[in-house]
Amino acid sequence: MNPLLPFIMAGDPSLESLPRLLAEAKALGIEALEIGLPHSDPIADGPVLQAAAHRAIQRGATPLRVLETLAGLTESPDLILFTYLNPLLQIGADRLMELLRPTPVKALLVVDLPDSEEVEFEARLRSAGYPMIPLLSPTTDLERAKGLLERRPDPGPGHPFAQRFAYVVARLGVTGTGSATDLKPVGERVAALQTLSSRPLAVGFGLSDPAALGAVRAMGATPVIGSALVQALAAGEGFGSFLNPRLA
Amino acid sequence: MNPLLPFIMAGDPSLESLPRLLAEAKALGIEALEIGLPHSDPIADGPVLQAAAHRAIQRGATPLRVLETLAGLTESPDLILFTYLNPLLQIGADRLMELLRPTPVKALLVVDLPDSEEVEFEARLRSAGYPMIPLLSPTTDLERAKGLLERRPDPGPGHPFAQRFAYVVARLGVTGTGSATDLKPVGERVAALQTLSSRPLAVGFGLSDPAALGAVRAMGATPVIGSALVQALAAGEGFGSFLNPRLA
Amino acid sequence: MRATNMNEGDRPLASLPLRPPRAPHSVSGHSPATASAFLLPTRFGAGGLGGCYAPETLMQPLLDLEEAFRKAVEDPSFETELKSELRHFVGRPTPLTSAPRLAAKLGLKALFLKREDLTHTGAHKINNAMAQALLARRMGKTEIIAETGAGQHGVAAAAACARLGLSCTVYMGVVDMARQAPNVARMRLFGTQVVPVEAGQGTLKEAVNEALRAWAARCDKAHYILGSALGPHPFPTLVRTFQTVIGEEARAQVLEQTGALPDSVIACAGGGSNGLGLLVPFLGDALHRFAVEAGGHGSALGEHAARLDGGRMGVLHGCKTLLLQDQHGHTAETASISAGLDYPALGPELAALALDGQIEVLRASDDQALEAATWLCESEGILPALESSHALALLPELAKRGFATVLLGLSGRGDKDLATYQSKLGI
Amino acid sequence: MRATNMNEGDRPLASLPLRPPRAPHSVSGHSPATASAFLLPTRFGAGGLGGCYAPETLMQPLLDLEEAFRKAVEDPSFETELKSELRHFVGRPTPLTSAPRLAAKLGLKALFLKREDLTHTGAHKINNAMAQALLARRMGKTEIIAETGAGQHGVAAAAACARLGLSCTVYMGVVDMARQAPNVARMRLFGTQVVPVEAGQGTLKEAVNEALRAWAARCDKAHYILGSALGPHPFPTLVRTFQTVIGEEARAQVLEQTGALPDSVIACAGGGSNGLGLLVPFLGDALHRFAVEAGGHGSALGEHAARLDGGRMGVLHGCKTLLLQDQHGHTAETASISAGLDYPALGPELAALALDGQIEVLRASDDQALEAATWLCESEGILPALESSHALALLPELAKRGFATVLLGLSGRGDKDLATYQSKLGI
Ligand SMILES: Cc1ncc(COP(=O)(O)O)c(C=O)c1O
Ligand SMILES: Cc1ncc(COP(=O)(O)O)c(C=O)c1O
Repeated sequence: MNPLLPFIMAGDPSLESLPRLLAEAKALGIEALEIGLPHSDPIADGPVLQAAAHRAIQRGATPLRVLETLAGLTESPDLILFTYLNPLLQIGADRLMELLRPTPVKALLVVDLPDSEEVEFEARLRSAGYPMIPLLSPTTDLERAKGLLERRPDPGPGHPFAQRFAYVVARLGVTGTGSATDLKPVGERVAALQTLSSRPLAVGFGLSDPAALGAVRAMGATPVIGSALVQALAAGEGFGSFLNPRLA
Repeated sequence: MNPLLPFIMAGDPSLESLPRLLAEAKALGIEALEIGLPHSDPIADGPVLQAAAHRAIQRGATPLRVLETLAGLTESPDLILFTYLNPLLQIGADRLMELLRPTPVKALLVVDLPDSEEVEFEARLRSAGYPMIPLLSPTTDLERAKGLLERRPDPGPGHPFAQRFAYVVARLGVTGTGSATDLKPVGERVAALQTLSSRPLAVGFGLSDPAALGAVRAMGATPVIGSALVQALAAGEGFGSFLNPRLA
Repeated sequence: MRATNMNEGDRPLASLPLRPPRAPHSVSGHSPATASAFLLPTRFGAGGLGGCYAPETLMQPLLDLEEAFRKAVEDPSFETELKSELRHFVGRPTPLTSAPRLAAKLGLKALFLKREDLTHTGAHKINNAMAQALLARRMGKTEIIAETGAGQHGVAAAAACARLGLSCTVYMGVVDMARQAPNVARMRLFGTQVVPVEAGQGTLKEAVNEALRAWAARCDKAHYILGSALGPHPFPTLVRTFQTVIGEEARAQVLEQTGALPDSVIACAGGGSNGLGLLVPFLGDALHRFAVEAGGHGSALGEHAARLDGGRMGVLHGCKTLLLQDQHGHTAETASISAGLDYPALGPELAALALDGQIEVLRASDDQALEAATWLCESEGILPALESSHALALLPELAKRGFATVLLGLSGRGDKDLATYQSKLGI
Repeated sequence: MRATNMNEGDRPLASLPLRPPRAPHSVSGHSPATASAFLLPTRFGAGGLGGCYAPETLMQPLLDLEEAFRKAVEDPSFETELKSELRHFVGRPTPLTSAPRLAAKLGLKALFLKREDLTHTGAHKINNAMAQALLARRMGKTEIIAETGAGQHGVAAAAACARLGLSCTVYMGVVDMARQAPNVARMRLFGTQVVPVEAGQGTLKEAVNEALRAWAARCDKAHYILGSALGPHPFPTLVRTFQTVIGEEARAQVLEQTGALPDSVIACAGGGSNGLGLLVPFLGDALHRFAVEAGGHGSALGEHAARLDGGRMGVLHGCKTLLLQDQHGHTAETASISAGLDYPALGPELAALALDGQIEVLRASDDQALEAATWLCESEGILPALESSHALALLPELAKRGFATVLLGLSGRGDKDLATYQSKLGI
């Protein structure tokens, strides 16, 4: 089981440091990593990721420059491009596939794209090897979850974690460290989902301290660490020094 | 024919100087004089008399103190008490008659009392020797003027000018010097009124320079000089020095 | 969902209860008919309040006005004109809003608000201003003069004049201009000249003084649109006649909504135009009628505008009525947080009805009015004018006295008072 | 004068044209019915605009909302409730005012103003806010979240919440809070918490971002009352459905007053709620329909909010529509003197109608809007909201093009904009 799924914001602290960060992650044994594409209107993000996106945009981290920076990188975990839909739509499916091909991106997590809305766009990306990661939230009942998991299916054990997992949102609201999340409900949710499929699950939103990460691992799921990591990196802390104590 | 009907505001410049002013007026040969009772809301007065009333009130020139100051004065022209109704109503007809008896007041000019409104009050004052002076304005047509003159009748040649005259307002608006009043319309008005009765007429509102006063005299009427005189007195000019050149 | 027809055009026509004052308080021994050239009663009640205490210059204009008024109300084309403006421009009929949450909070069974705050320009003043502007146009007048306190009458007159193409000058005390600044801006946007009146305490009384003076100077061309049920005859009758549309509507509405009359009806009273407008149509009914004056910040002369207890009979601005005055017959200073109630004289018809026991007059203090405004805001989502808040402030008293169903005249909206509410309530 | 009966109670009941989007622009190939759990059409026009681009957390709340909406509009008791509030609280029907002096000035034969400025709280926003608040109450929600730009939707939501006893939080950009300060005070008086949004340019877009985030955190207890015809399905349909009462009334009124339809109908468009509300009921008619966007102070990106020419298809705030954006798909800055039009996306249904040739979209600059406001003030005595002034500003263009009878949606009153009018017009 993948012990940790870190999230970083592309371009924060800087685009230049991104290749080094990714290499460091790989060296730490990180299998997959979510990389956020900074957006002007991150409606699902809390203050930490809003601010990180804002800084990154100010420093010129446009979608194209981010993808260019990723092109050709080999020393990197598998990447999940965490993004809002509009920048992808503006690039267009064809060009996007071209841009993704030379990068370590293995899947997309498009926060504001339900599987019903851009069926053709999504299908083309999927057949080009870029599946969309399903998101399940506390408001998603099991019935609905089943449909979501079916319509964004697990490509199967032959595929890397980055393309297989479903993202389970631990609490209502937006990304962010916030106050300590009560993990009991998400624990029950994870258990229920595990009866539905054997697909790997990641749990995110509000996780930061090692105890919480451990609790998620105890559920048999991969904890996501996002805002806390971004905040630490922005504060100048080293990637390894922050992640090491949280790696199981 | 009475050549001039001056108006002064009781209490302005001061109540103390009032007896001296009246004596001076008498010495100048002034037969009758309008004396204004300072009121809080002088709706028929322009800025000069408003300000004079305000100053007088500030200095304590209440109706009672004014009447007390006038009591017993013998060196004075006949006085016409120029006033608004409310202070008289508050004093009441009985008390008012008592207060007036020792003064040189011979008649009342109550700016806001049409003859229809306080018939009993007015009748009692009239029978006590205090008739109300009728006012005729540019908006009073001849028909109405006739009625007004009848309902506030001339007591007859045996009576002093102060009790006999009717006041012809020379122009629309309120008291005040203002711009030079065109005297042609009021001349026609005076001529027409002179065909109705032989009662003395005074013409006022907006008169100040000797030429205008002379023009009124040429109509066979008595010019009233009010705001200009009050302004001169307030500016420290002597009563005689201001009136002398205007006394025909 | 059934598609029934929501169509303003189908609303029944407005009734304009344009009729002379009611018999019980219309005749007075003080004013022998022989002496007055007026044809309508000029006096109210047993005490003969009202009258026409005007300088001679204004007498013929007042006689002309009465004649024009009498003719207009007999003329179906005036009715048509006025109804059309009231409906299509002013927004009449205004709703009668049931306020269940506020009623419950205050221990009442039911509370109904007559929503003059929803009229164009935001207060009942427009009913009268538009009617008089139409009258002025019929009289061939091209200029309008008006006074204003809260600015609502000034804004209403300014709007009516812009609408009819009449030029308009409004006199307003400098203190009122400061505390009702939004209304000054609104008048100016409507092309009206607002003349600051510095005299005295710089409030409504001085504005009326100055408007009367201006009218005397321009009465050949100008009509004076007086904004409350005060001044010399025929103004009190005119204004009241044009405002009873409030009560006529409200009475029909409450009957229609509940099948019964309320046990009490209440309105605030400055000069008395909205008070009479609401209450007069209920005079024949077996219910309690209340008017609320400004209690200001104290009970000494000068600290309030409560004329019933604080005033004596006197004459100001052309009429005889209850007047706050000193022992010399000089008008007293007044104080109220609400510019529209900050006036030393109670309108003569309202004063007469009070003295004759037809309407009970109470007072609410500045602080009570402020608090009452928050009740209505928080319980019903309606921001009342400070004037109207004085009526709201008496609701607990009515509940205490056992009244259960109350109809309240919400004379205007509180947008003009936002600065006061903000500073006094710390919003 | 005949005493006919002026009685609000006799007014015909409001029709609530609560029906799904019209066939011509309701079906889209982009959204296979199989994938969506929604039952109402989620897309508009040939281009398939709209949709539901929402984070998963909000999907179930949106599904629940659609279901509640569908049930409510089928439920006569909801119709009764809503009609009652619209009539007795909001003040519907609003008048249709003929503006003959302004028409003459601008060379039109006739001009009719649909007077949403006369609604309670002063703009059309209350139609939707009250309807959604009632819906929220039916859904058992106790908290309301809303965004606001001009503050009119915020005030409307605050009023509706106070009236129904719901707690309310409104998100508002700090720039908008400054330029629409009176509305901030009004919301607070109604007991609403106003949360300043500092992000970005501090206007409506950021307020929506923050409201969506707040809703995601509280969607178990809170309903989000979106204030314009935008956002994820079902909001555009919901808001538009609750606003077509404007055009339904106006259409019946103009027919009743003139016996004919006008040759053109025009409204301003921020998100598009008043535009759709007025124009949709005229879609089947042979006349010209116009919507007016904010031309701001220039034609470069960032200097205006004119999405039709300036925008490209994109997704913001849950829907696909014409969007002002840079080449990276980042939302562009916008500029307009009117907070209510200062938004980078045209509502999807309005954009679809524009692209499909049903509605012509024009723009008016800040300066044109300011000047147009003075026309209405001076010619008719009505102070328009800055938003509505944008529609007024295009009247000379319509006259030039040969249109003679125009019906204009006066979406709100200008009291909130007094400070801007004063400083820009030097009043
Ligand atoms: C909203 C409102 N209510 C009441 C009043 C008081 O006047 P009246 O007693 O004539 O109704 C005013 C006066 O300006 C006002 O603006
Ligand atoms: C008065 C007024 N008109 C128009 C608008 C624009 O919104 P919409 O396009 O949704 O009607 C607003 C928005 O706040 C407004 O307040």
